[in-house]
Amino acid sequence: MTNPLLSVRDLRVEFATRRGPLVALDGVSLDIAAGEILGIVGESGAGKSLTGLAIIGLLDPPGHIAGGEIRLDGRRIDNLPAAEMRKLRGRRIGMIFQDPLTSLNPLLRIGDHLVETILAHSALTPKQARERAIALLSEVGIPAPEKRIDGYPHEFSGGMRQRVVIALALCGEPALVIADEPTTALDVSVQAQIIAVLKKLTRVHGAAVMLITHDMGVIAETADRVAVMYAGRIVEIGKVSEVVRAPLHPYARGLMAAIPTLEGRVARLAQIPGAMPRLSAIPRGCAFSPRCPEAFDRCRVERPPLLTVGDRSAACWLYDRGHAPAMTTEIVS
Amino acid sequence: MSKPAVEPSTIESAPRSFIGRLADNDLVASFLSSKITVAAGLITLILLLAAVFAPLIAPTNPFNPATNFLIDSLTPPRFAAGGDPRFLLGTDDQGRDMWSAILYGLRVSLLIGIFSVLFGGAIGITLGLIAGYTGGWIDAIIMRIADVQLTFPAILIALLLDGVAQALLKNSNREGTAFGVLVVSIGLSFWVQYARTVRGSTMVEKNRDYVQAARLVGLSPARILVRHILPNVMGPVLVIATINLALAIITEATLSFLGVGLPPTQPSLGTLIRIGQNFLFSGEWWIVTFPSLTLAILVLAVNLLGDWLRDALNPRLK
Amino acid sequence: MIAFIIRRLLASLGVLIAVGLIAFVMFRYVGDPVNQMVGIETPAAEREALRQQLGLNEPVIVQASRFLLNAARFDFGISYQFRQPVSVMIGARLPATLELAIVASILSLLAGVPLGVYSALRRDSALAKLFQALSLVGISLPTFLTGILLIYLFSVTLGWLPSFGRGAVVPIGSWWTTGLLTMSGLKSLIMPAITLALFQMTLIMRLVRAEMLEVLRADYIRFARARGLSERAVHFHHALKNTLVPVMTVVGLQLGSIVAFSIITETVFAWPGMGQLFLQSIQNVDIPIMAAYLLFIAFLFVIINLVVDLLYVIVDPRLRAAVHGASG
Amino acid sequence: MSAALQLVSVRGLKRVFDVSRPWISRFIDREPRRLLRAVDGVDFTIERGQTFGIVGESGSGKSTLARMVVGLLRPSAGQVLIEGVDMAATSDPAARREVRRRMQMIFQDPYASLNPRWRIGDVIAEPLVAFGLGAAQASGSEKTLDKAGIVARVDDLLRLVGLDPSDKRRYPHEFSGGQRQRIAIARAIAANPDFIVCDEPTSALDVSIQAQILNLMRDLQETLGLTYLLITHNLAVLRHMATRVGVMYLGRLVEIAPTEELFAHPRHPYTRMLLDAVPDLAMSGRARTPVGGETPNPIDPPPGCPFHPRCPRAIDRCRIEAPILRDNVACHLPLSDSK
Amino acid sequence: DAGAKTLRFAFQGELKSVDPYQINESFSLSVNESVYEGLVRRGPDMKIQPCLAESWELLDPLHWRFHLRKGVKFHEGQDFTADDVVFSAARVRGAGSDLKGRIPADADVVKVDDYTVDVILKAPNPLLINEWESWGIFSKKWSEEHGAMDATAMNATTPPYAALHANGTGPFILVSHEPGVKTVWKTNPNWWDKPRHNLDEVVFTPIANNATRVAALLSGEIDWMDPVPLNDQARVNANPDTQVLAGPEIRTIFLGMDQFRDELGHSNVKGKNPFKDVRVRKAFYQAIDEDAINQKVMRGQAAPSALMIAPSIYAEAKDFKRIPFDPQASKKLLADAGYPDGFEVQMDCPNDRYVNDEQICQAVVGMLARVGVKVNLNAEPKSKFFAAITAAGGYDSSFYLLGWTPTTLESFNVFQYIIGCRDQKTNWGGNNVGDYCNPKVDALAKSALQEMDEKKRDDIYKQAWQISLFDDVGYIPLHQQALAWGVSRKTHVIQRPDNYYIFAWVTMD
Ligand SMILES: Nc1ncnc2c1ncn2[C@@H]1O[C@H](COP(=O)(O)OP(=O)(O)OP(=O)(O)O)[C@@H](O)[C@H]1O
Ligand SMILES: Nc1ncnc2c1ncn2[C@@H]1O[C@H](COP(=O)(O)OP(=O)(O)OP(=O)(O)O)[C@@H](O)[C@H]1O
Ligand SMILES: [Mg+2]
Ligand SMILES: [Mg+2]
Repeated sequence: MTNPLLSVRDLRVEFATRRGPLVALDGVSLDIAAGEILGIVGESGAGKSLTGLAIIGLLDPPGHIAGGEIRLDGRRIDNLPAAEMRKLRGRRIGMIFQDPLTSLNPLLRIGDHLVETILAHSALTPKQARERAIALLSEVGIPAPEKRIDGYPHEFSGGMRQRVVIALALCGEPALVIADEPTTALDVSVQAQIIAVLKKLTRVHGAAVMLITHDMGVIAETADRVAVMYAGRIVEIGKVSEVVRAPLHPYARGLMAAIPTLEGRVARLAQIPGAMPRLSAIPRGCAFSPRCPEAFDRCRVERPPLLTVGDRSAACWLYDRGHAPAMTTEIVS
Repeated sequence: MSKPAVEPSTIESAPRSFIGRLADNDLVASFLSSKITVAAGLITLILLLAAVFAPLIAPTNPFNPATNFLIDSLTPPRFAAGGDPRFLLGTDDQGRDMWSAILYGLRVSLLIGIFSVLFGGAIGITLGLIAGYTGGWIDAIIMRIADVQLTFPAILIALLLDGVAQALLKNSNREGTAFGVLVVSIGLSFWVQYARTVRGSTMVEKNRDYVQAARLVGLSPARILVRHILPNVMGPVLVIATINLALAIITEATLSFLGVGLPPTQPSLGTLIRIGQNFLFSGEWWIVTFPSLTLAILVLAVNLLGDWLRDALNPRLK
Repeated sequence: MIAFIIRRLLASLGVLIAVGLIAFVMFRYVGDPVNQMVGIETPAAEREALRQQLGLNEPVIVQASRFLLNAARFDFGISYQFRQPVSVMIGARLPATLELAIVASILSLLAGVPLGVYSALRRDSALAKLFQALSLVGISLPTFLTGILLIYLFSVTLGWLPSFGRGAVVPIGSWWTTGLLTMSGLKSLIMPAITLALFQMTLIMRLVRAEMLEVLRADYIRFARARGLSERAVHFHHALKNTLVPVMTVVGLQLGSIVAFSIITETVFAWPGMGQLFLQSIQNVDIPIMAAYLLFIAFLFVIINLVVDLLYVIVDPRLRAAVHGASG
Repeated sequence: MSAALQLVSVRGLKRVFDVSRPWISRFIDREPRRLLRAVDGVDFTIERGQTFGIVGESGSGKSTLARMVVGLLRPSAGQVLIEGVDMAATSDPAARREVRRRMQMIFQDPYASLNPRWRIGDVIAEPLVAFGLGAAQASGSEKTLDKAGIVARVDDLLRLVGLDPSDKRRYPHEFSGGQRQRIAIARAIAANPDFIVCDEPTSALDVSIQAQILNLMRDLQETLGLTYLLITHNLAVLRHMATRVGVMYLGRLVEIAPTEELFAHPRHPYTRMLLDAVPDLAMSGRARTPVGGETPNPIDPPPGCPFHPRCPRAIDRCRIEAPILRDNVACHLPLSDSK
Repeated sequence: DAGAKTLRFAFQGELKSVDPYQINESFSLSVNESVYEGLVRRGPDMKIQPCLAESWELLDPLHWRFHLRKGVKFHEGQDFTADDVVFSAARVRGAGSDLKGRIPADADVVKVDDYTVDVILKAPNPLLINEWESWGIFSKKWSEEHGAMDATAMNATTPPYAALHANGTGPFILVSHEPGVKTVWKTNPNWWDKPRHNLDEVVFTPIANNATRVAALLSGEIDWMDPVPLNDQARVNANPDTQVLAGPEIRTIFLGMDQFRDELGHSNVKGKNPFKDVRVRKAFYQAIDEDAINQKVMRGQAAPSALMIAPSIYAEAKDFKRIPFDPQASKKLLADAGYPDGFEVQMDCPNDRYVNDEQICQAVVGMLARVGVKVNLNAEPKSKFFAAITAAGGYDSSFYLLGWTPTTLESFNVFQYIIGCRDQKTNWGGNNVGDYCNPKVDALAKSALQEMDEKKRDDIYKQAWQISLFDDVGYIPLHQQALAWGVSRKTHVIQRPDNYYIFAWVTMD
């Protein structure tokens, strides 16, 4: 990956609270190449959405980027003035939110949403914009778009609305689309349809997609690479097939084992004891150490950086050549 | 009994001191974070205390006609030319010490405010809970009654009710009935607001699973409403109550202007202002200025507290 | 849609009847009209005869139903005090009150909405906080005092504005009169309208602010930003529109209380409107006027409610669907 | 399946919601009443100690069914029998209470299922107080309502679900979602029920927490001999937990089968579709076949078999005649037949 | 035109009707007098003058003859004749009239010729024409044309013509009347008398709120208004363009006590009525410091009064002195009467009727408190106040404040309505709320009516006053209240103690 489209380095997001800053993202680094789907998984509150919002510059105060840098096409965008950043939004970076029911303004027609957005990003006439809107709708698989375009959001089902939302994100033909849990609110059968649309997006438009979800299944099926997040940090990042089959980080391993599968009934699911710590009480050292069956002293005092293991990276002292107990290294090989 | 599936919760369990918990409380913290709010809180507290302890603070009892000497009337405040050291803020046309009258008037105004909010709140919350929980035609009837009520603003109710009360309670004196009339009419004009709010929240809460769980163990609707739903719908009610408290005090003043306020022998702040406005042109400025100032400060402070409460209790505005 | 209107009208009719009945029962106790109709020297027998004539000795329910039946034909009887048909009197006073109330509403909207929007968009700015606090000052003094202070300042001290009355009015059509077309009429309107608007303005401003803050946190606003729409489009096309929908109801409901509050404003400014008439009628126990006024207020309220509901339906497509019964 | 083993038996359960507009509007627009058949004739039985799973898409009537089974919602028709007793038909209040005590429910949203104003000790004690079960069952003296007994029992329950007894003085907001679900489970088992209805108990939880809760439920089932009705839209969870499974579509059970069998040989095309739609975590290369269309509007379901518009195998008969559940599958052309 | 002189006049109440017969209320009577003239009128000195009757004579005590003025025309052109007088005499005693008492019901009004009218009485009445200035003459023809035969019957279903339109003979012609809003008159160019005024137009606006009314005067928006609240008089005088015209009015403000019931309706004394004891009444009297009330509450503008009639209309009033203020004596009297610790009683008081009425009552409450009597003040708007204390309300008051203007400008009126023993049938003592009753006083008063000599009549009244107010202390007179008009300095008005507003006497610079 020589020339990533998006490159995030050591991103740190804090919330200013009256008890001092709350570190919500700490040292997040990742790259996405054009045409690639990067999955981000992790438990609720791990910081997945914040990562997406930080990239598109929509963190709500008191949240703010407190360190690190974000580059798009090599240009730094984390410190752009608001007006500049606004120009990027929609045109270079698009974003889709989780809940299709609330992402659309209930008082405006679908067409109004689309035309407004298209006009904001191009020099088209309203009439041309409308034609383009219809084209976009049919592209995301809405039947009879020339009729549906004058409908209101509430007249659409959840799956349809999510397609409209995707169409809206595509209006400015962004190079990067951040999709924050685009299928969570939908039924399994519809989920598959939406995933198909996203995949087509990368194929046809060559866009990069950052797919945020907590569903490993969706990632496994859709993404090229995946980053696993835990308590505001990336604990493992690498090719999906590898991460799913043989996760390196003990958390990722626990996670994979905890997912029940269709393949057969086990007596007990493997479980990770305890719960993710609150942001205000993240332990020193490795954030996962209190729940980690393999933690050793160093884990509790020193924070592991992302260590390269093959063509993957994992933030775990187990993979620090010098200090790892010999036994666990075998897992890697 | 099986082994616990996981070890006991990891939440720190050492009980903290009351002060510690208080400092940690979001509500308290947001209160302390705004200087204006703290000032409003302090002022409200001072005024409340002044009202409660009026008999101890006030040099005279302005409600006792025997202690007001007509000879002393229209004396300017102590610090103004012609002032009398006995009267800090001067006297009114009856020789009443303004300072004492304001302290007692504050007491009356606050009592009216509090009672009418309680009265309106009690009716509104009860009806709102019933309407929201039962739904159907009971709900429809209650809401239609609310519609009728809305067409009678407090002013109209008070004007009408004053006559009714005096006709019905012929033999009790006005000093007694006026208070009741004001509380009832101001309270009546409030209940719809509570009822609508509570009804809305109740309709949301009643479908919450914790209410379903309570129904599963066979609790009666009344018990569910009181023990489970009521505490959870009180947040917005509290906000309305604060703002209504201020509104009630102002409304009482307004009604006093229309001649259905409290009798001049037991004046509220509103009555004092009503009396004082007759001296606007005559140079006896202190008769209207001090009660108005007190009223304005009280209303302002209570409203500011209401504002803060509204923002603080709204999780989405955090 | 028609069904919706009919349903609302039926409910409204119920409200009107209830108001009429309640009002009538209450009048029984407001005082004895006969006392006000004759001088103090009039002997008791004559008073009794008068009472008989007026039907005041009949059971309340008989009186009330007669009143309601007549009211349905817009016949509210003759004012005890003025010996004029109540409908004519109210009709003559109506323009004054409505003009005042509408101008006050517009004033409060014109000031309240922008101030509310501003203090929501710049929530933490000093100016917004100042507006917030200042707006409270407007409601911290009783209306009558504000009115008198205004008069003292602008009429007595500065001599800029008239202190009472409606100024010169010109008739429009056969029964409407307006003060909006003459200089003195406009000047006369300023102070009463401001006095009346002050309270509403505060209310609207705070409401707009609160609603707007809520709306600004909605997902669709965030999504609109994510699409790269300009702040202006986000604030005014998306947020403001959605903010004003709930504000509409409150403003509508408030028009009723504006009319009620105009009792005080009209009294202070000797504004020849219905509020003043009503207050006089209470003092004079002029039951026909009181009853007609209350019914009128109820009617106004009902109409406003209906209009607001219809506006809702027009503005909010979700409701439109519910009303039309379209599914899916 | 002998009757003695049947703890729960549901017969012809229906629930119709009237979602019509007000009568006057309907009258003027000459529009009929609009009825939503949320649950439309469901029959099943559950044997003691088993877990009966119900799966279906959003809006298929799962929650409505669950609420009717526990008695939170009155059925429009049909019966729910607990060991042959129909709670709705029992006039004796004591007997009703006893039936009620024997079944409890665990809800989907751990954030809404606990009263935010109550300490969790009180939350868990509420069924004990309501049913007059003071003393711990070990002491043998039931029906004695003493404070100490309740406290002791609450402590036991907290420990049983993996929490610390000292937690009982805290409020719900101080707990994580998984912990809240444990508390909800503790409340559900407080009155020693036999039967627990679980409406999507883990769908609001993260997978790592889901595993904890599912394990806990299993453990409790083993130690307390509980019977579950487990509702979910997650087939994998069902596969893991259920002994038998019913598949719901638009208010009807379209297929009932023992778990293994259902997953191995789905017979209804809809079941097949659901199975296909599950993302393939094992990355076995199984292609997902996105099915066209979405769940129809339940207010006016398609005529005939409600699934026919989305069914790849639909024949003319499907468009006219609604299949009934025969041989545990409601399809004119069940898959196994064709194979 | 530019030189037109418009008098802008404001009053606290509204003009209910332009038909003077409709309500017996001094404001409406006085204003309507500018349009409708009576057979007689009163001059600035209150003396009766000829008006539409040029002269009259008493043929015998029961027979009055009036010679009518010739050449007088109504505003709409009709000639004024004896027919109009006879018609009006019937109208004023007819249905809907509130002035029925102006002419005894049993008197006959007879046309002698076109310009002579006789009034034949059943009983002598020297005071017959005392109230006749307010009984304006209607045109018979006009009334018939417009169906204004009666002052409106209350239950009329159509609006009465005469309530909105007027056609008199007076100096001003009604231009428009919007009830409760505004009334406009213009000068009658064809008036029979030589106008003293120089006005072209009069505009009347009711301004109920005191502060607004004062402001309107101060800002020069009105030329004349009534009343100026006592508090604001200094301010009005301080203003270079305005002044207060103050003077004692003939209305007397007094306190009454229930001496009728055996147990007071609103008191803590049970089983007896303390006010039946003259010592208690006197104790109340002596507890009240009327001078303080005058100085502080009335700002020195009132005239403390020993009698219930103003000195300006009763020559011998100067011989009477108020019973002195003496709290010690008062306490002693109360103790003697068996109330050493006082008692508790409710006082009813209007709060929008008389000058500073509520404040007077408050002051009284304070003064009585200091002799141990606890008074619960019930101050209410006049509508409610009068509803309770009049006959219709069952004279429901134990202790009250009331004001009375003898419209005949003569003591008899007070004895007839206020002091006389109550008699349902004849309405004698009809406003004697507390029913103070001494037959001796009644006999004296009635005998005065037979007495045609004014001086002798006054002597009879003197005895009656002595008994009722000093021996019996039947009432506690307080003062004649102050009259206070506010006028701009360019407006010259003539103030009469009966508070009549005579537009015809106004000149403007
Ligand atoms: N305004 C805020 N103030 C304080 N903390 C916040 C705020 N917004 C988010 N957080 C915290 O930041 C952390 C990351 O939140 P984020 O929304 O990115 O989680 P997520 O991984 O997207 O979770 P989910 O799967 O629930 O969407 C959470 O612990 C959350 O509590
Ligand atoms: N009280 C009600 N009034 C009207 N319709 C209702 C009511 N409750 C449920 N419904 C409707 O009944 C149908 C079934 O709802 P139910 O909640 O049982 O579905 P579900 O299978 O539990 O869905 P989910 O997976 O979303 O929880 C839905 O179409 C729903 O809209
Ligand atoms: Mg998220
Ligand atoms: Mg459900």
